[in-house]
Amino acid sequence: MYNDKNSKKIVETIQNWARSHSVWVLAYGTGCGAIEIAPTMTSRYDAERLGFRGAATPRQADVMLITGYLTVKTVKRVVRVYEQMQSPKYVVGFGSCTINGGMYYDSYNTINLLDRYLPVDVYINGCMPRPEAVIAGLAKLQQIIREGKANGAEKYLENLEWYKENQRKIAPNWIAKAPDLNW
Amino acid sequence: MSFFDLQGTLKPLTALKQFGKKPHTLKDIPWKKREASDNYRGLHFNDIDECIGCGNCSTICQNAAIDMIHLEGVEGKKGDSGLRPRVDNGRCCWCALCVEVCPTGSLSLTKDYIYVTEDPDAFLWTPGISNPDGEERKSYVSTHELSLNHFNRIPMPELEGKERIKSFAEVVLGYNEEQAREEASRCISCGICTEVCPDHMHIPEYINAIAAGDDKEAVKIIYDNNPLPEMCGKVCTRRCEDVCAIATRGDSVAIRWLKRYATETAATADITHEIVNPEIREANGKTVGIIGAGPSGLTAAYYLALRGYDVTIYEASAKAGGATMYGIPKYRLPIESLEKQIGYIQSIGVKIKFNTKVGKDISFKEIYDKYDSVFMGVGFPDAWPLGVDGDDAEGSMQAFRYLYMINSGEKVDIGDKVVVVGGGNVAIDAARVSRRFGAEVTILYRRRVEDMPADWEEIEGAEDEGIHIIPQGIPTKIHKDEKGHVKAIEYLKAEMVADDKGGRPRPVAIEGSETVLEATAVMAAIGQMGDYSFLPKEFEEKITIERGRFVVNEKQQTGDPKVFAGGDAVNRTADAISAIADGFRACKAIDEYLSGK
Amino acid sequence: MREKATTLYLGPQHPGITGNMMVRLKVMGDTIVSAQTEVGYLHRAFEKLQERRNWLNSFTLMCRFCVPETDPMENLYARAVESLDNIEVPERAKYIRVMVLELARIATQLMWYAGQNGSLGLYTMGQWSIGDRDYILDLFEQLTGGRVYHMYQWPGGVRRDLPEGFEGKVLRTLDYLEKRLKDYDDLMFSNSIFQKRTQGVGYVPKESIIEHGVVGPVLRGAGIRSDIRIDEPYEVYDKLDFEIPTQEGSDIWARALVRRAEVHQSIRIIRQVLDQMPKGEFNTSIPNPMKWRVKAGDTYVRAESARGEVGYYAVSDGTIHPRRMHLRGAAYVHAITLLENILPGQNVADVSAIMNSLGTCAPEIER
Amino acid sequence: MKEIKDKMIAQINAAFPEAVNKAYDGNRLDFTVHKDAIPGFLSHMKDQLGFRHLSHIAYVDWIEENEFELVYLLWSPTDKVKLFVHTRIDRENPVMHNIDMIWRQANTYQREIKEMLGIDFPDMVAPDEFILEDWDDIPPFRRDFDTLEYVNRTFWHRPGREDAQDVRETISKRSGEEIPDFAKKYSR
Repeated sequence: MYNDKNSKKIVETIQNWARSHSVWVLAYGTGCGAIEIAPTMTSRYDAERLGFRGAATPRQADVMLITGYLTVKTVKRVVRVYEQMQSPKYVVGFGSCTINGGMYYDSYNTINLLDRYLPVDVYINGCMPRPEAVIAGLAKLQQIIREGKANGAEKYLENLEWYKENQRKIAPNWIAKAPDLNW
Repeated sequence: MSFFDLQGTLKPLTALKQFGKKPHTLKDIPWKKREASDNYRGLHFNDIDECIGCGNCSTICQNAAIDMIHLEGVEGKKGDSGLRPRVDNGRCCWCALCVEVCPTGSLSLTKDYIYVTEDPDAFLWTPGISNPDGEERKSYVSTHELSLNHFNRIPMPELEGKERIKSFAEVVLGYNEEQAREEASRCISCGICTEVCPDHMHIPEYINAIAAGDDKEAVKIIYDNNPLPEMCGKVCTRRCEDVCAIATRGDSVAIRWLKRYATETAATADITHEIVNPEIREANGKTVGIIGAGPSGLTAAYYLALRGYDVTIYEASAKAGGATMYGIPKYRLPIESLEKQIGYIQSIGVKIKFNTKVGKDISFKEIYDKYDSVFMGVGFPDAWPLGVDGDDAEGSMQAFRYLYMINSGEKVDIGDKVVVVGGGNVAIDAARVSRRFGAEVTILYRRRVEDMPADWEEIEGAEDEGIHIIPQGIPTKIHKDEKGHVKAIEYLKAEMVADDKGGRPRPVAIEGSETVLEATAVMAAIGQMGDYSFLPKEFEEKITIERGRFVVNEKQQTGDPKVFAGGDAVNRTADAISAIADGFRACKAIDEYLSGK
Repeated sequence: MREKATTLYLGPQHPGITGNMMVRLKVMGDTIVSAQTEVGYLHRAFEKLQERRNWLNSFTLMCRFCVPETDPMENLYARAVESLDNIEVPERAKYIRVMVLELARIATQLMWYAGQNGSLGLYTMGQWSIGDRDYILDLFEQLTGGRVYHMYQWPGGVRRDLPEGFEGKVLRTLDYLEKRLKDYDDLMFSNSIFQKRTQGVGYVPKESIIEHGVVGPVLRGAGIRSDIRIDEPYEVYDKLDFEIPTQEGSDIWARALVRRAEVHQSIRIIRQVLDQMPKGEFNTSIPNPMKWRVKAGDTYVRAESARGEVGYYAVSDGTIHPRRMHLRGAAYVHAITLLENILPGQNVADVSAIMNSLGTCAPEIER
Repeated sequence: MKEIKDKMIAQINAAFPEAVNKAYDGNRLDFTVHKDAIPGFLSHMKDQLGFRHLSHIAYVDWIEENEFELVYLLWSPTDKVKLFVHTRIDRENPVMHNIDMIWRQANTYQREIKEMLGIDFPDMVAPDEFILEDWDDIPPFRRDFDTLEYVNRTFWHRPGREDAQDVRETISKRSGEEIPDFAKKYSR
């Protein structure tokens, strides 16, 4: 029944619509921006009314917020956590640091370009983005989920070798020790 | 505590009283933008027309977020680098330091803060282009008071007006070390000034060296393309200061005084030699003859000598320096200072033949034949006469000649009431010199005081010394007494009439407003002119003269490829720094010409 | 049969951990046998970066040291540079700084209210206190132009004067907060579950206090009246009247009471500051930042943050770049040796609450 | 304050004649001590003179003098005096005495110093890694470690900004000014 093209499309549309209204955010504050997640999620801004709520573990989560800079040590954990998450999964980059290194562009311990290590669906401008901007970013994420364009996870699988190579460049020992995509 | 604590169980339940209250949730988000506060630090905005592209924002940015880029439709001009900032929002931290240091105040931050996209390459933000409507949403701005730029110049210590007129002691006392460091620290090192300097001196570099406490390095940098820097430090027309980035909202950096400070640390010719430590190339056997030891001739000579040429200067007067020696009063440029610099130039092997007037003591042809190349820096030795009735009276003279005579140590009888006609620096100089000889001095000028071409500092200095300025006065006649001596000067009052062609307003004499001013001497300071009688007829074809000046190409070369010219006799600006620039350019061209490159 | 110890990793991705860090626990059943803190997930090498910046623009990094409470760090940097270069700060600027510091202290304690209760399962408190904290952030936004990263106190004073009508807004917010604090008391301190989960838990023995260099509310919760604001008064704290609350229990409960009392004291301080604040300049001019050479020397300044003593050691070698900047964070000692020392014997379920009560702030530890 | 400080200086000088005092205003006491004397000096300060609180151990790399400097920052809660204890360590042979039996939290500070500067504390018990993980370059807080160079080598910068121009260069090119090499270090 699902096999013909049209009904597949209809099912996908309904799926995407449903997904966009129930986005569970992984509770992992990787950097500065995590401080604005608390107001975003609580009474004043209340992102839950849009369908965003916290999830304690990667298995339950749909979206990972990279809240700012990532140190080399964290990148490894983030990659691991990302790979533990189940598709469909999305990544949102917060602020300058994820785009081009931000304030820490010359720090030996923070990566500059997040999209070299993980597929990023939406970037939010700011250092750090305030809750209104965070919500705008999440709304944008919902929009692209609905449009079926939030396909970061597929991109990751397609270009796995390239991502792995980049990850290996900053963490030679660690990635070698770790089994790929098999957490 | 018992197992069941009644109060501890019930009290928390009072939280239920919140039930049914209106929540404080901002429900409009994200459908409506929430207005940020009045000084919110959001996305950048830049007023493209006001910005001069100094790049100070780019320098202060600790995140290397700001690039200076070329924008379509923005062209560089004097006082504008033609570049505009572009912010990488993948670097910016919205600290707004770029706003705080912007000298023009064109850069600001706005209330906008939402920018969301899937494309990581779309975060390059050209303020003012990316948000043309940002003007209305400006929030974090830097006002004159809040700016981190220091808009007020360190005042230059000067002699009091009353003290000054007693002697020819230098009026400007110069910065001390602390003042110089502080003044140098105001500079933002943009380098916009270097473009308008005729000689393109390395201004940001030497000011930075002064700020860093490396005065000797500063002197060395200055001597890279100016062999008479102390003279420039005292009397330069300093067009650099007109375009100073700081001057857009405040006083320009005292570039001239800082140069003066740096060069004064080289107290003698020997010390100068030691500090500059010039690299003199081995003699290459080629010779260059230079006519006139003015700034252009000395400059060409100095740099040619450094390049290994055998240089000889022919000078008509007893001292070198040309107009800077004879045209500038000693309270502005002490003779020792100039002699020190010329002594240094001589010390590297430049030969100067004094009291040798070309055309009289030696013919131009002889020089032309003797040397591999010739440079003419002959200047404007003559001055225009006033050209009114009674101009031939005794005591009516040209201000330029007067200064020449005073500077050569001659005595000139000017009586006790002097009227100087003109509004340029020569007029002010003559007036202030006369004042030092005890005369009461009046300056008569055709236009308004603000139209005077003289430096405003000079005008102020003259007024401090008790010199009276009569603006809008057109001299018509000089009255003579029975001995043929000047008795008075008659002038018409003038009104300013706007020029139809868009030029500056013209003075038009008012009929019947004749006024007579008593005078014992009248000095005309209405311009100088050249004397080219030394040039034999046979050269006239090649070395052409147009409107009183030699015609040269961009390399200072005349129609005769062997002959170069510079200084007042060539350029229209007729100041020392232009002459130095001419000499420096000519040196490079002569080097090229003779080495056959 | 002897039970075997199991290793548990608390973090870095864990909803209960305070920031991006990790505690490696060895547990026997529910009881912790040993603990080891692992940090470094947030190391950005600020101090190295500051050596590449100049004296002014390295101040923008300061607020990032500890994200929940940014202002004491800015204050430290400003005071360090001022003491190196002998800059006099106008009186008004000092008052404004104290106001900002105390507002930040309240905001941090409200954040702590949420964290402490969140770790014990009382999520209502988080909805309240973080929502109310936002009103303080609104004040900051109006004053400084930024919500979290204020970049407001800089060498020489503060960047902008108070906006029109700001005092009134502060007072209104304080009134509102005072009303809300009563609700907080009802919900939290009267709550028997909260009492039972905190009393006697996370006990810091007296002998550990000196040995571990314990500071701030943890120290005051053990009955020692020590606070940089009175020990080594900075800005205008010596002109203000306030109390240093202490408690005897040295457990989570005692520290919670200390923090609760501190919020009230901060409100009291801000009221006095607004009352006494003189008119006049709020900033002294500093040299052109690109050519600013600070006099050579070294200095160590300290301030009391909501978590305890923070200190800043600064060295200048007379160039335009700082030679060495070194921050001592309050959590630096609490979250490592002290935590490792007091965790054995505690219940796994309490680790998060204990870390919250010690004022753990991961970005401050590794900088 | 001055009397307290003078009294302390006298006491310290009596107990440690080699310790060099430097005078400062306010509540700052400043001593320079040989590195071998540090454990004894510090425990004397703690037990006899009331400097019970070790606020911090700061460290500076004086690469020009080929030395590391450690600064022990002590605080006396009773007398409200802060004490700076400076000591220098040879950069070629960076070994220092452990003091974590005097103050336990010194263990943390020393772990950081060991990792960031490469100073060894032979009798300190602590895990090898502290903040960094798998670090294979020279200790990063040494002055000769160039962080930007490391970043360029290890990470990427986002392309697209290559059209940036230098203001000074643009102007000098336009006007034909030739800036000599020795002057360039003073350009901004």
